[in-house]
Amino acid sequence: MPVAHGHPEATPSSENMVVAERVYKRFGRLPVLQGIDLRVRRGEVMCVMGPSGSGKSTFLRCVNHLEKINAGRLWVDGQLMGYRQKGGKLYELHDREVAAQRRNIGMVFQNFNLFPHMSVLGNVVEAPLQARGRRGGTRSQIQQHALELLDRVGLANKARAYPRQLSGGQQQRVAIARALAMNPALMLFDEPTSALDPELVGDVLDVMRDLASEGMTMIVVTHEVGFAREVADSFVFMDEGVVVESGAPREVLGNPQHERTRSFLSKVL
Amino acid sequence: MPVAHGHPEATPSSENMVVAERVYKRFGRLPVLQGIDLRVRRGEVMCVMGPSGSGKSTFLRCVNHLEKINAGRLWVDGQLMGYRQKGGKLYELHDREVAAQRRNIGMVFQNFNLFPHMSVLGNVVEAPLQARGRRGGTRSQIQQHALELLDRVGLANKARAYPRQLSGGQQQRVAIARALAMNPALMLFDEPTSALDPELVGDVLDVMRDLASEGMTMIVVTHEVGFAREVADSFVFMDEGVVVESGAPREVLGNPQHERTRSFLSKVL
Amino acid sequence: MTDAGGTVGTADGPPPEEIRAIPVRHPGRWLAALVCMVLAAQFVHMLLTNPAFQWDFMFDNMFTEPVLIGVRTTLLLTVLAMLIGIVLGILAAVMRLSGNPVLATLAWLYTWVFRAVPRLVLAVLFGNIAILYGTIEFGIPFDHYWMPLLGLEGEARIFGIETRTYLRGFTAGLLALALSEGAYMAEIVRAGLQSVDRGQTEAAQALGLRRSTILRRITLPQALRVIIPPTGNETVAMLKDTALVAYVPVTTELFFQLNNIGARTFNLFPMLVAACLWYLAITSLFMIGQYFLERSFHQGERGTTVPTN
Amino acid sequence: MTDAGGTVGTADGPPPEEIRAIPVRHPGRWLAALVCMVLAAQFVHMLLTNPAFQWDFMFDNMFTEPVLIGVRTTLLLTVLAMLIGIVLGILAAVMRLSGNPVLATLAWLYTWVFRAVPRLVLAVLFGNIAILYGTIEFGIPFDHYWMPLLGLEGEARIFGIETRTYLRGFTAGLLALALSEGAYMAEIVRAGLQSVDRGQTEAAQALGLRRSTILRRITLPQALRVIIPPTGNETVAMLKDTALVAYVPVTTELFFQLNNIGARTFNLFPMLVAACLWYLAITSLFMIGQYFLERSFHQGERGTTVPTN
Amino acid sequence: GNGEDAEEPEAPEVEADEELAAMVPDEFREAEEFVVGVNAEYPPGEFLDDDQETIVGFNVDLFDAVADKLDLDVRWENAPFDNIIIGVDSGEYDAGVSSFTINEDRLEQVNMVSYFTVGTQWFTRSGNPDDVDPDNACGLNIAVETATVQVEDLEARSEECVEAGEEEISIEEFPSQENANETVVSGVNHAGLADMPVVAYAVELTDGQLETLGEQYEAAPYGAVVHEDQDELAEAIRAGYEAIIEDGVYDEVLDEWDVTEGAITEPQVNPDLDE
Ligand SMILES: Nc1ncnc2c1ncn2[C@@H]1O[C@H](COP(=O)(O)OP(=O)(O)OP(=O)(O)O)[C@@H](O)[C@H]1O
Ligand SMILES: Nc1ncnc2c1ncn2[C@@H]1O[C@H](COP(=O)(O)OP(=O)(O)OP(=O)(O)O)[C@@H](O)[C@H]1O
Ligand SMILES: [Mg+2]
Ligand SMILES: [Mg+2]
Repeated sequence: MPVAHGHPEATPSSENMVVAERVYKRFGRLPVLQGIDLRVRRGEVMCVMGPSGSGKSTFLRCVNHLEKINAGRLWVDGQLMGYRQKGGKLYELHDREVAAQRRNIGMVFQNFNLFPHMSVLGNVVEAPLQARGRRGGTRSQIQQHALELLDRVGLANKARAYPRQLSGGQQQRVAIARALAMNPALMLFDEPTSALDPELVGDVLDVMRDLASEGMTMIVVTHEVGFAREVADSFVFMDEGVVVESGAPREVLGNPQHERTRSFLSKVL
Repeated sequence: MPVAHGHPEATPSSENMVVAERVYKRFGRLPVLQGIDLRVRRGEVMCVMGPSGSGKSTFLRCVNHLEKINAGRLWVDGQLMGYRQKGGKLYELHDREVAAQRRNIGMVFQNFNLFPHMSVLGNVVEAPLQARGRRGGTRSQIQQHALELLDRVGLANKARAYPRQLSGGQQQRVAIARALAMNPALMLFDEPTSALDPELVGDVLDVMRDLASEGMTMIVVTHEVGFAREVADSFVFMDEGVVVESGAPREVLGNPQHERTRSFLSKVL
Repeated sequence: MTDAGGTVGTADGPPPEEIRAIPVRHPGRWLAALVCMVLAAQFVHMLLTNPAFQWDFMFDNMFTEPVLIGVRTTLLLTVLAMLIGIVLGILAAVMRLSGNPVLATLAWLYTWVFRAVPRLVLAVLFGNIAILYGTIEFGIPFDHYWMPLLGLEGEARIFGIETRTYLRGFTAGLLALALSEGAYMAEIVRAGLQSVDRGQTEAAQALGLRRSTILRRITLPQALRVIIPPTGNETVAMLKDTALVAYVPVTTELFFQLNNIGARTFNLFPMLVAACLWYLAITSLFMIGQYFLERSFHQGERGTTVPTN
Repeated sequence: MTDAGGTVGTADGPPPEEIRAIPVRHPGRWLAALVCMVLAAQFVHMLLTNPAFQWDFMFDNMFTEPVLIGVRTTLLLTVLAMLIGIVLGILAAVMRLSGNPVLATLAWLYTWVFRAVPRLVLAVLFGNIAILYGTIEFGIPFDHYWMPLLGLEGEARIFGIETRTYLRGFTAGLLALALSEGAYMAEIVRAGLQSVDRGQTEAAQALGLRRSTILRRITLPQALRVIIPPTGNETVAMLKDTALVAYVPVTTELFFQLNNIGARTFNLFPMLVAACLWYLAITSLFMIGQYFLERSFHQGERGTTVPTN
Repeated sequence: GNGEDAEEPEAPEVEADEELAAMVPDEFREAEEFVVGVNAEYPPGEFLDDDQETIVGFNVDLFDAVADKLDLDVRWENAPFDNIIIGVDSGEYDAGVSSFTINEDRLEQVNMVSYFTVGTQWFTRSGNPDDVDPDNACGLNIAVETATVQVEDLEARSEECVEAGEEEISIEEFPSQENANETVVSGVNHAGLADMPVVAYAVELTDGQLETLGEQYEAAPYGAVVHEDQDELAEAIRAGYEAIIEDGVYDEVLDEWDVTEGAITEPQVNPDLDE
């Protein structure tokens, strides 16, 4: 797989779902992302690994514009995230437009972030109901879809429960159903299984595998080496805000080129 | 290992750190623990596994009296937790006495529960400083000890940071250091590594291994099969509020007798 | 140690008897409670036997028609002023947190000025607005200055409201109270919004919800848990501050009416007690409402209580 | 699909130029801001040109010695009443959440009664406590009833305080305000404590901290984030409510002094403005204090802002 | 009174009269001071001097003279109007002197000693821009202090208006006289009415913003208030007023404050108002 270097004038080709070009991100003085170049093709499942603090979560948050990047460019589905480029100048997008872009991207957080004041079903139908004007679908259709999603993650019987009545594992599964409810074109997973019981990890990975086979593009930050090996089309190892090594999962996992990758993987495997 | 059945008149022998006798716990109408009988010897490391909702966390919370059990008895270090038995009657202990009992037990939560308004060091020294009158030790000694503990979990350089400035993995390690700060006789871990980066899991398990070799008694709810196999002296599989199977880790993990254990382990391994 | 496995077992047979432990005794607490109760009993006893209260006179006068009209006015003013105040407060709080410096400054100025100015003064001001502006006029501002500069004559005003006619009485009083309340509510709503974990906003953003929707559906409902109790305070305080509209003047107001009876007859004390009883009754009403509101918003929340052991 | 790996790369060379995007325009917002600013400008212009204000007269009278003494009394009363009120409020809130039904009921009764009774009435009552009790006496209660039953004569009272001598003036006014404030603070503190995640209490309990320590070190400090803004409100409201001690009477009080100048000279309006200016100044002082307090308690917190995009 | 200030009249010196002093009940004679409640916001009857402490006014000077006669050491305590009656009731104050008009209802609650009469006077903005006629005020907004005799006066007039088929008078009641004055100055209300001396003083001090309207009418007595159980004290105070009327101090005071129209000759305890 060829590694693409600085190509500031490149436009995102239609075969790529995500294109990151030299993405920099600082928090105050702390540099967190230091020039990420990365492409995710349509239907591709990309797994990201890396030590704590390497910027994996931050990168995902940049992809759906929860964080504004400081330099570089980020396209999702051919659209520049958060900006409109016109005559060499960048214009911030209106709240409405950013929201529309984000609706195309589902995200599952490390710490769930379920809405505690809504039932499980309420959590899942919230976004589709709010966007109903644009997408159509009656309330009961949306609910039906939500119940199907809950069934898929094994929680159909918990639709009326409130998040706090669920165990950690159950909460994370609701979060996944919620993210899927908008039928996004791209899914971002930030350690989706780290809070799940091992028994249920398999179920969730099955759901994700299904998604992949239905053509869903996914970026998955995970330390499930098994999943990466089986499901991922590409594998990225990050450290200190840069992509250290990337390629087909079997190659990188089986024969890491970099010292840092090697030492990390030796502890994980 | 012989399985001990209902022995209501038994007194806790001094070789046992934890003795649970037919412990029942309900939440409202929902039965969560349905008669747990269990002994943990001094210096023993017990690993507990089980599907989500099986009552593992609830059992740990009963051990240090965060939840009051509905029936049965629970001794830690020879003391009945939360009660004083006198003439066939149970008297609730005073807040002060319960606190003293708990100081003997360290607990690491599934979701960290660090104090967000205190620095990392502040989190670790809080309990020892508050108990100073009883245990002695100057403020600087306590701080010194806290810094050593932070060093042990690889976070000496984060002593002045606030919890929110840490990644999830770092937060959990602080929580472990905090629980160790009171030099407890018993440590309860509720999925201590589930939020840790795989790279760091090893370090933490090393710390726990050290603790074990220093004679620390531990109950560890975990899905790290490797850890259970290597470090645990005994292994318990729970489901639906009862102990389904128990014994030496290698035996249970290698050759589970019960159908439920088998199906669970097949997914985990 | 590695050879010492634990002894575990699964229970069978009927469960052992339920634990019914004798609770910890807190003699100090009970003593304090006893003292409080004796004090309260003595107080009630004094109320009933003290001639200063003149219960007959009080009951004769506390349900007369003007007083009942006063109750209505007071209730109406309280509810309306609070409603307008809450809307203003949400607006100001959102402006304050919007990150937009102009809006934030405006909201801050509003909060600053309207919290500092006493309601009494606002009532006097709004009752005497004519002292400041004879008419409130709509048009292009500062016409007296720029029209002559352009060589124009006359006034660039489109229409005017004779303040003396419209901005008086109930309306003026309501406006004074509502504007003041808005400034207080702004602080309360701000605290409420700030108490909601940022993860909630982020999750909502990630779902593609718009800013206004997030506020309406995610942050405000969760903030309510924190907003409701101080708002209850504000409502109870407002109930009694409506008495200040006497300075506008609005005289069909509860406290004014009762006080008036007292001043006319030199029998003030029983009328003050009557006012307290009315206020107690209305406050109880509000507190019941607050209880149900709080309960409905605590649904699904993981609240805290002071640890009981 | 399995054969289509991603294309990734590591950047080298200098970083690309910083993103400096043109922000979204919000013409509606700007218009609203403009309207507000024009209104404010007109208001200030009116202030300066309207003869009703009589600025000279105002400045001549707003810094006289009695007024300055009034400022001191008002400040002192506000600060002391708030301090006592906060302590009472914490006590009542903890009692309310203690799970002990007797304590909870007592706290609830206190909140109920003292929020409902207007401060004016409390001030009158505490100024005229003699109307209720001639002396406050300590001894065995209800002696008039049970002593005769036991065939005893006399009174079972140990010592008494002549209320008229001790409970008057400043002390009486302070007590009235503080007791009232305590009831309001109870609700605020309760909301604050309830906003702290229960996990915090559990973690502290698991560490073997005692109930009182948990309150002092863990829950209260985290509750402060939610408690401070409404307490700021209460302080600002109290600042102006100190005017009610005139009913005790305490006459060395700011508003009373200014009002009196107005009454004497038939020039009330400028004196009301003077009161506003004084209150604005003191409120600003409080707001600065609040700002720093809030900042220090937000340390390490993960607060929310209304999403800016 | 106040020493240096030349603006306000000085209170005359009065010697104690032992015979009168003997009429005062022991509890007051033995007390260190005789506390009188006053609402010092009603010039020239009673108000605060420039120093914001000393309470001055003709009611004050008159009672000071009475107290001197009775050999009582008066401490004036400034309090809101409402509070004075409660204070007298509770024993906080030994008496209340604050331009209290005597009426039947009040006599049921307290003892009142008459010592002065005041008429009602109308006033409006200078030049009477709204052409207010006190005898035909139908449909106008009239400002008045609450709980004064003038409220009843206006209520009667308003009823007449209604009977005559005209619009009723909009009676704007204010918690204090200065608030009422303020609204007449600002033009919010068309006119106001109050006790004569108060109006005269207001017209003088508002620099020509206000003017009187017509003549004063319908005199009502002012009374000093004491507790309903203190008949002896009331009698002593009555005798005190009588004594200062006899020795001319009374006229001297009224003269200095320029309110001689209200002088009476025969102070009474709880006078019969129907006379
Ligand atoms: N809002 C923020 N403000 C300041 N620093 C931040 C913020 N968010 C993240 N950081 C810092 O950025 C760095 C990268 O954080 P990030 O959460 O992206 O790491 P990560 O790779 O996801 O780690 P983990 O595996 O522990 O989740 C860390 O050093 C973190 O402390
Ligand atoms: N405070 C509570 N109130 C009501 N039900 C509760 C409460 N705490 C736990 N439960 C319920 O008790 C059951 C056991 O919960 P527990 O947290 O002990 O399970 P667990 O084995 O730790 O699961 P996990 O692996 O998901 O953490 C669950 O069904 C849960 O919903
Ligand atoms: Mg992360
Ligand atoms: Mg658990």
